[in-house]
Amino acid sequence: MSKLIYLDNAATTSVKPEVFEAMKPYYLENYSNPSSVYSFAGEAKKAMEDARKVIADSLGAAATEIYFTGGGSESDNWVLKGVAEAYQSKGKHIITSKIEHHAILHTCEYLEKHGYEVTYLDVDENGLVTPEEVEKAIRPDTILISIMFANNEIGTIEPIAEIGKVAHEHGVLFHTDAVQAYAHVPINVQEMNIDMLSASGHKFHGPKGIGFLYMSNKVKIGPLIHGGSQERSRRAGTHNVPGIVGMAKAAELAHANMDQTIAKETALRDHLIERLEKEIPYCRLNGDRVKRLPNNVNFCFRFIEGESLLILLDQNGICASSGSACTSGSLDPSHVLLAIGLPHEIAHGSLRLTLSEDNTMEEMDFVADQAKKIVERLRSMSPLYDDFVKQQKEQ
Amino acid sequence: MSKLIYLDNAATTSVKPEVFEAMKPYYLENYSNPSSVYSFAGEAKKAMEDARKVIADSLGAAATEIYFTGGGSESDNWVLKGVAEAYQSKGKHIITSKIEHHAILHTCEYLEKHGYEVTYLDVDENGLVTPEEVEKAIRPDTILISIMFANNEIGTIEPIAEIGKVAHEHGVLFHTDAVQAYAHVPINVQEMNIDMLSASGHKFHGPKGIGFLYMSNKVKIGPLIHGGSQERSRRAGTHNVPGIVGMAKAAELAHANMDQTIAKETALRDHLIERLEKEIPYCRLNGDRVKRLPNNVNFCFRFIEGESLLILLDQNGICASSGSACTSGSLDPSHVLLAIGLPHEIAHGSLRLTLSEDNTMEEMDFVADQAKKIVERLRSMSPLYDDFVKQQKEQ
Amino acid sequence: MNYSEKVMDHFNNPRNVGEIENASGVGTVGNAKCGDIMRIYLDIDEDTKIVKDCKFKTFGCGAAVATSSMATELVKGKTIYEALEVTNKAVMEALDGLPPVKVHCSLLAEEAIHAALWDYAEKHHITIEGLKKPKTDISDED
Ligand SMILES: Cc1ncc(COP(=O)(O)O)c(C=O)c1O
Ligand SMILES: Cc1ncc(COP(=O)(O)O)c(C=O)c1O
Ligand code: FES
Ligand code: FES
Repeated sequence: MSKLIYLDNAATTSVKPEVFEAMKPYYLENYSNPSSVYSFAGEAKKAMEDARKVIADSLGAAATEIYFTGGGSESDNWVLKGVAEAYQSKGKHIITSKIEHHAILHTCEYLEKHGYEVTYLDVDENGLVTPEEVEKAIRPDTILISIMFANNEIGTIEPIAEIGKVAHEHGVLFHTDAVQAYAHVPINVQEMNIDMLSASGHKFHGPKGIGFLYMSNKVKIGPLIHGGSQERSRRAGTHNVPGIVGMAKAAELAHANMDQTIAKETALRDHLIERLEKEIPYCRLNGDRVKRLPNNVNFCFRFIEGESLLILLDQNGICASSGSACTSGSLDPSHVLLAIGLPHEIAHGSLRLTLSEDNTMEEMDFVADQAKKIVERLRSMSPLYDDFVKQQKEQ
Repeated sequence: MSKLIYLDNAATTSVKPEVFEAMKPYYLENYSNPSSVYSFAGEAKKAMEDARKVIADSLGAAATEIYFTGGGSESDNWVLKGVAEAYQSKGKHIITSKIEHHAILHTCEYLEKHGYEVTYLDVDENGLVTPEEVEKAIRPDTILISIMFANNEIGTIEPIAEIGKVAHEHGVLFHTDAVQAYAHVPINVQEMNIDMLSASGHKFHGPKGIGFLYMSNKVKIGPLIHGGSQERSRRAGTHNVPGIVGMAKAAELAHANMDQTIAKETALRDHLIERLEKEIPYCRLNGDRVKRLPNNVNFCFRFIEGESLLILLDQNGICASSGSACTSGSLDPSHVLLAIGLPHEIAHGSLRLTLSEDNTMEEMDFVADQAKKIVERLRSMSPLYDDFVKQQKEQ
Repeated sequence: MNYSEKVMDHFNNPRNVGEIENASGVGTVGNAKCGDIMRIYLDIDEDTKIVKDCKFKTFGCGAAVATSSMATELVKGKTIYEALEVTNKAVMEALDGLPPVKVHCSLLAEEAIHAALWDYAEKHHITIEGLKKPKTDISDED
């Protein structure tokens, strides 16, 4: 098998050819700065405002509620720091969950050093936050609830509309990090009671280095990046027009075909899950079986370690991950797997396979075959497996 | 004249075809996330580290001192807020100038609201900050001096090496916003005593939405964007690989041809300046005549207003600006022109023409011809000009 | 992956994987921080004190597997006193180096050998000069 099988779409996605074509003229021809006044800049400006409308429409929002940023991490940082600063006279308490992305968690830790208090909600064994737990955590000084739409490791989709409802009943702002969910599953900010939502272009076949923050007109926060008067003076910096146009094209394509994509991905996902569960003993599917991103498969295989598994998959042309890409430098086990209650040694053996509509059933079968062989091989080398087998015999 | 004459290269530049070609494979083929562990991601990672090296070399810095950001504004914000926070135990005083870009000035205002004190140095009539003034402003609690390398409106190049020397003699960190200077004029961070330097890709024929911060290894500041462990845990967010590769390609091209480009631009610039000065009465060249970016022309024409001038130039296919693009939404006269001592009514009539090596002498002549006609026409409509002519006659 | 060719070779074709029945000494060490565990079996000649055979089992990253493999190669044929000299540095050098975050993995190999030697010494009521009682968790070291 010489073709690459890319199963790390939660880390990043390929840029669709149509997206690339849409961006192209804004590099080479209409390269102007959309803030300029001459007519040449009008084309770039119009393309940018059309893009804003596309994204706003996809969420049921107004165009004036979409702010372009440099990516999901920037959007997350902006929300947390912006709300913390703007609403501190109301209070200094923030509610989030233990399984958020580090762009949320590390920003919360930063705020804790600056006198804010953060409640990190537990999740159940499938990674679900409950609206009841959220409600219990709300205090008079709570200024923000930030719960991710879908988890980037285990794919669990949170009960966002219900959490938003609870937030609003208590007059608290509600943000959701939808970096993994936007353009993958339907989202409506009105119906789901969302005040702010972060997204990142490269997670849905758009370009890297561009994202957006949806922010309801009722939210009043200052910029994270001060300077020029772009984005109605709330996010400075020359507009990344090709990036904006590309991201909107990707959003448009995703929303036009969302039903089919979800159906296709779900079929691929479920086939892969079924084969792995059936054919590899001592494994565990992580994340909720039903409330789950259509493209996420996440397993723990007992007695083996994640990196070795990844190297061997890689040698067979399979791109996969263990934990998330941005923490690959670290030795710590995934905070998400620990939060759903896995012990350390099991949390170390996780495998995340995140599909796209470009994958095929044959690929799923090849991956299942390979995973089976590799897990067997690694177990035959594992002292933990030895001990386990001996214990079993003794009983 | 149907061809566009683009003279707003200080607002943004066209992406060079070679730059676009360099980026292309990282959109369509090697789209991986460089933080991933499989070998497919190795290509993207290598491209990124090669890019870092190119940029480091161009400045006489080490590769570990280059941090990729989302642009010049982000770099500026990061430096100011990062140093303010990390060095507050030493003091809360910052020195900058009155003619900085808003990415610096508005961030300083933000810091002033948070208990920091900022000294905004005056400049002379050519926009020059003097090392002596900088030295006089240094106090025991001064933690940062931030002076731009070259001004984005009037093109004046500041005595950076000398200011850096003063900073270091007093043990104060020195940052320069080199967004307009980097890849346009030679810069060596060692020789020029620069601790931190901001740059933005799209100002030198690279892509928009990508920039970098050079930060000497001796500087220890926290991130502006918290999250994943990218950029050695100092700037979170999935790497914008195509942007990084494109920016480095643009930097490489610019540095390979810098002498010729400077010679060519200087010739174009001086020809245009000469014709405008000679043929249009009551005009004033803004900015230093010698210590000046090779691509900057900035004039005030008395008795006329900037916007009308721009519209008429635009109708003749000439893209120019008055003040900077990012303040085009505002009605205030340029803070830079006020700082060099121009009265309000003159500051309103400025014209900035910023060239690139792609411009020609014919274009300069065409622009001079048109500007002359347009200024005459607008003056014939101007009550101020009427009054002035009458006064002249009376004397 | 930033591994040298030698590391990849030992990872893909690990030498001496397995266990030794009735081994003269067995050592198991782990690093609680990264969760990895290594077990080394030694078959030692009673008279010559030469390591006749050495096998391992490892639950760990690519570097852990490769260092286990290399360590067993280095120890084989040496006396128990010479085996003490097989440090993590020696293992790393033999593998043409490891990425900085992976240096601790090679410590696991050194410690596992020491643990197996200690086990042998205890069983045979001898002392091996220079051998300290090994830790079962080496994570406090890095
Ligand atoms: C001197 C200077 N600093 C900072 C910036 C901000 O750069 P960017 O718009 O790429 O964020 C600009 C240009 O807009 C500039 O000219
Ligand atoms: C849930 C979630 N939030 C935030 C981010 C950060 O997005 P980016 O890396 O594009 O800044 C990611 C992806 O890395 C993510 O999966
Ligand atoms: S009259 Fe138009 S801006 Fe003042
Ligand atoms: S990461 Fe722990 S042994 Fe390699």
